[in-house]
Amino acid sequence: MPVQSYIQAITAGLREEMLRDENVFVLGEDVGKKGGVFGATKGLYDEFGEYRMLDTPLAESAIAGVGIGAAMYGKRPVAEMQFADFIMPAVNQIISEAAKIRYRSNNDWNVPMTIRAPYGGGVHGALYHSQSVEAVFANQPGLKIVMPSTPYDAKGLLKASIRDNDPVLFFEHKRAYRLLKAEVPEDDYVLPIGKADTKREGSDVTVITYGLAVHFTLQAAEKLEEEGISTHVLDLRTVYPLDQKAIIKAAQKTGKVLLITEDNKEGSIIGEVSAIIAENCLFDLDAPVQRLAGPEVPAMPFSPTLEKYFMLNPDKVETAIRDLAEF
Amino acid sequence: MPVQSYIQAITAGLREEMLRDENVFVLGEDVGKKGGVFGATKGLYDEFGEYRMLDTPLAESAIAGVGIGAAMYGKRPVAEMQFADFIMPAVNQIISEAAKIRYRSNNDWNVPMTIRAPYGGGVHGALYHSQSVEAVFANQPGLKIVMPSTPYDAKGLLKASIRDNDPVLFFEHKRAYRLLKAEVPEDDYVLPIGKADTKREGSDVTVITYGLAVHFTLQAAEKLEEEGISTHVLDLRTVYPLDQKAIIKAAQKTGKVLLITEDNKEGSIIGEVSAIIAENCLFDLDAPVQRLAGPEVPAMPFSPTLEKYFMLNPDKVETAIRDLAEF
Amino acid sequence: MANNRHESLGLTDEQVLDMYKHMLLARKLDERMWLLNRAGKIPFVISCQGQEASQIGASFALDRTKDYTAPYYRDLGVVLAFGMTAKELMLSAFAKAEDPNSGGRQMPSHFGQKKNRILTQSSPVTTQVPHAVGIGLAAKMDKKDFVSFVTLGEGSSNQGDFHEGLNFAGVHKLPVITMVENNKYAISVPLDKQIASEHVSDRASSYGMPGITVDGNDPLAVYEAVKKARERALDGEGPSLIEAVAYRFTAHSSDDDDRQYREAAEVDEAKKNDAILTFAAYLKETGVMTDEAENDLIAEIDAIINEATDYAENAPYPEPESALGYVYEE
Amino acid sequence: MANNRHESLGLTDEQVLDMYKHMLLARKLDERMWLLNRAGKIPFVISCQGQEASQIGASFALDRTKDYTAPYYRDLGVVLAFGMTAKELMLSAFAKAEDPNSGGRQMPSHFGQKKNRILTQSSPVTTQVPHAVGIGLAAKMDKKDFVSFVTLGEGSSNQGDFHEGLNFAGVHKLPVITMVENNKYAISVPLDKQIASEHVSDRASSYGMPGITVDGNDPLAVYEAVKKARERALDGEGPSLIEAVAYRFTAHSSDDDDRQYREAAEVDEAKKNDAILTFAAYLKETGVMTDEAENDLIAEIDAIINEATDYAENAPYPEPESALGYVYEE
Ligand SMILES: Cc1ncc(C[n+]2csc(CCOP(=O)(O)OP(=O)(O)O)c2C)c(N)n1
Ligand SMILES: Cc1ncc(C[n+]2csc(CCOP(=O)(O)OP(=O)(O)O)c2C)c(N)n1
Ligand SMILES: [Mg+2]
Ligand SMILES: [Mg+2]
Repeated sequence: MPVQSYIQAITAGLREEMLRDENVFVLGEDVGKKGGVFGATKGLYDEFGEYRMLDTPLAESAIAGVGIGAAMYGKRPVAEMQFADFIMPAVNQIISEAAKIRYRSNNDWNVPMTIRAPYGGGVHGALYHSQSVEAVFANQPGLKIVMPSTPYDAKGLLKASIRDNDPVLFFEHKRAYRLLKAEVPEDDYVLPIGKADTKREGSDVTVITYGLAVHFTLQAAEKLEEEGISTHVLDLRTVYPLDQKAIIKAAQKTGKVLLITEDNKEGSIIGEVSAIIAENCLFDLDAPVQRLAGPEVPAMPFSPTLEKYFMLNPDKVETAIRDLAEF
Repeated sequence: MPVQSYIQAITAGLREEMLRDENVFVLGEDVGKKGGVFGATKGLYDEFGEYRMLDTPLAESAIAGVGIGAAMYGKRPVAEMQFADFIMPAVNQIISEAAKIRYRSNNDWNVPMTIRAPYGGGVHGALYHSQSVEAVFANQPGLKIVMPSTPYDAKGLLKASIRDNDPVLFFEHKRAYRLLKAEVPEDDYVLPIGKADTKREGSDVTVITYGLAVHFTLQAAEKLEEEGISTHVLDLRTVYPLDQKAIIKAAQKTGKVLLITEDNKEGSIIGEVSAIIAENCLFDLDAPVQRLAGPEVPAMPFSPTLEKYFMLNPDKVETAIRDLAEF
Repeated sequence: MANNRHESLGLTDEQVLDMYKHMLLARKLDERMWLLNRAGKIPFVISCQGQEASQIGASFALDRTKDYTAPYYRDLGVVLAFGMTAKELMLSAFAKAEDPNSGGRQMPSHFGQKKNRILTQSSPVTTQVPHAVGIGLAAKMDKKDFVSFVTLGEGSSNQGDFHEGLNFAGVHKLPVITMVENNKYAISVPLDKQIASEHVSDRASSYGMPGITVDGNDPLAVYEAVKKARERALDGEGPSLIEAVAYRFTAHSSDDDDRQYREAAEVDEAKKNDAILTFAAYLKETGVMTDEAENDLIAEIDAIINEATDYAENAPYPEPESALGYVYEE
Repeated sequence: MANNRHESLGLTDEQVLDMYKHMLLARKLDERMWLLNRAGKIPFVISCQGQEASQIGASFALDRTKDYTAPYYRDLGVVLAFGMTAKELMLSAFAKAEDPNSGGRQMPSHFGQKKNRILTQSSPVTTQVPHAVGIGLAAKMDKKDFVSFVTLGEGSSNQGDFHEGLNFAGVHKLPVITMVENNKYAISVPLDKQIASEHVSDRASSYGMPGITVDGNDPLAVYEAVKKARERALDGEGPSLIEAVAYRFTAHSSDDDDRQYREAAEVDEAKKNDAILTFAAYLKETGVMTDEAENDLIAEIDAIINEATDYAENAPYPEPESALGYVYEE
């Protein structure tokens, strides 16, 4: 199996789906000739032509809204938001329209659209090129939110998202793009949306997290193993709607749960995870459910001292796991 | 003290602030000559004139964005979104701009703006005139979200919001407008933003909730009192950022906690409340933290059978409290 | 005999009579809904009254067997012309399970019916514009010979989605026809507090497309404008913007009281140009419709509406638990 | 001696020399930032190069002691003209605590400085347009005699906020001047894939305001257009839209490689109209600037930039914990 970076896996997944189904097309800013500001669509403009790799005017509400229209017709658009932070002008189209079209039409119409967007910090992107925006959408039935943590997951989940008959928000960690490399099968495979994945078996502390934080957690877990602390790691993969069964099982496994997000804490995805545990596993817990998250500030600041202070990293994860293990 | 309806209390609060400070002005759709589609600004156009009760073009992003500009200048705009559901086109201005302006400018600029919007269901408003939208914004440091449950609170909190030097989202339950009537002082008073309020003392079950659900809960609590079940009711009042201290204290008081929202459950405000309790009160709990919420569907449907099925009511609250009391 | 205008537009007598029939059906259905609302039988009405000529004139210029439409809430005329029946509309007004628009999930006049290529509509205004552009994009990508027809009110043309959608269509020369139904008010706010230019159609030049303002009370004028726009679109020349100027005869909706913000005299004045009257007069003057035919038509329409009302009133509501279905693919 | 154009615009020799000085300072600062970036000393640059004439021409037509400005990220020239210093800009480039724009919290070129009435700017494009309209609204409400000046790129003019903001200003005749700096590209996407009309200024008629396209390489032409717009605004005649056409000389930013989407020859061709060269030539031809004066100016600017760089490089970063401050009023 060839080794691919996270972004290469995404490009490969996109390309395979475009070859498989001619209704699949990409629209977004700079996705065509330039191949995307991160290069996620590199080479695909030459291969598939202008109308399947469409450079749109600079207008996110139109990118989402035109995608919705094309999807209602029967196309399978993959809309790219250049940065997750810039999805905000499209919120009305996503929440009021994409999420509600199947329901409001009583199953007459549907929106098989994927919206890809790079999220996350640690890349000197400052307030508006670092945000985790999933919580804005994680209360909207009709939407699915997928956030892969590895190259393998990224490809398999992207392909599943494109084939899904409902709208999927697909958030890719931009620091993972080139940082993470792993073996990725060349053959056609899809991974199930809505299912969490155990990334590491362990018996002392359960960490439930997603996205790049999975990588940090696995790094920390490896170090802690040497100290004799065994960490169980559940990767949510789909952060909305959550895989309740897997969460409950993972929490029960060790009785000590640490939830991690790169987002600021209050109102983030992991609050809901904690609530699911509080509802279902109260008597299985040996320690309060802990949360490790960014500070309560609007977004990640730019200056290196400030970014470092805000951003999650393996050391912070390690400390949090150790503290919980020792509880 | 005169008895006022919830909406009369809001009109009175607005008027007092407009008289007190000439920088306060209102902008929105149909707020002027018509006095608002619910009548919240009735009479104020005649009293204050066009430019302090401004009918804007039909464009919510501009309503928020122009308000932000005026606020940065030093005005105190009160922007009205005709229905909370129609705040979605303004999300970019609210999340990317209003919430972040003080932080990103390192305290150089600030946005003393209030955004009022009627939310909530049970008024035959269907999907787009019934939503609870607070969860969309409840992960954005820089914002405050106030959701009053009584006429008294509505007036005191609205006045506090208008005087606040940061942006406040002020969600008014549209069914409360005429349903709730109570004594409201005629003199100038403000209530603290960021503080929850005990609406009823009790010893068996703690209910933590907000908005119209407080009213339903108090009705249910009264009935249950006859059965010998004593309910403690904490009204969040400000749903973001949450009053952690009050939540912890209320949870500890009875050890049995029921969280209630009119919103659908997953990703709603009460998930965060549950997480705070799970973090802080694990060993004080006698039962799992329960949540009563709407079903996981995109929004409240129209047909009376469907609306009734979705909408919260005192009976549903009563049953949930009794179940928990008997746990 | 009056000047026959429809022949020169290529319309037969049968076709213009059919246009009138649709206009009248829309009007009478709408009137019935108000009666039902005032009688407490249906909770909400939002009207087409005053805009039927625009809606029917436009629809008849389209190919209603293949074009797509993204209507807005006043477009009772458009959806009737595209094949939705009076019965289906009454089922929606009564919020009954059989309502094809939404199974009673949405308020009335939130149209949608896939088999007739009527896109599903929400309440937040103007979101349908980019959707219609997406349909046009699909037509271009797949080299299909249909057009996408989208409508909205003049107030709604101030939303960002109007600008973004029309610009997208303009840049890619998509087969999209946008018709703004300018009825002079957005709820209580008059035209001059909504837009600063004289015509909404002035905006077309921003998007490199032709823009035209037509008399929305004249179904033939609207027909002609939309027909031209459709030919342009099919010739690959791209989108068009049409502004049909009419007047809203009713309050904004059954929840509104328009005496709060406009004079009765203004409404009365506008009603003098009611197309239901003027087009009937035209059809009689041109010998297309006799008094007898008109009476038959009215009787026929009354019967249709009575039957639709009875059926819908007696039809069952959706099962409560059905509220849980169709959030995702099942 | 060449035709003296500035006198007839009411500009003194000192003023045009000062304009040139600001243009050159902007250019040289920008060039230095690229050097610092390529040397690994600052993480990010986004340039004004090619747009200095538009920025300085416009700024000098404003009253920089009372007008407000909502600039966008390329407006190094505008903020210099409004009073931000080279040192302050370098502090921002190095993300140091003393940066007055954001205390190092934002990327460079996210301008903002209350004391100079420069509104704070974010990254999502075009959000500043409604803000500037809000400033204009405040001016009208309080009957103040200042104007609000807002800029953006031509690609950004496709966002809904452009439409909503300009329409609002048009309806209420607010003292707002919008200048679109059309540099032909939005990152990689050329003008004809962004807008379907010939000029961005064609959009003015949508909003009932005058629109004009001027040569953005000619500071005097831009000066003249903005001056007129300002007079109109102060006379209560409302907003104006100005499109200043220039060219982006650099890649979009230090993270971009423009060879992916445009030819070097095209860039070279555009640089022939570089206003730094042509305006210098004009000043010499009209006898305003001697070669010696030019050399002095260059030396003066170099010294300013060196000092600014040294200061900023040695200034402290913000304290890590300071990341927690100023979320709400303290
Ligand atoms: C985004 C949004 N904001 C506000 C509303 C509330 N609203 C419903 S209709 C309407 C006025 C629409 O006016 P116009 O576009 O002229 O259409 P008309 O009703 O006159 O046909 C308003 C403000 C809405 N539906 N959507
Ligand atoms: C809402 C939003 N979407 C996308 C981006 C990413 N982006 C930054 S600059 C830019 C191009 C802007 O082009 P233009 O408006 O022409 O300004 P220029 O950079 O050419 O001066 C894009 C797409 C953004 N900053 N904001
Ligand atoms: Mg209207
Ligand atoms: Mg540009």
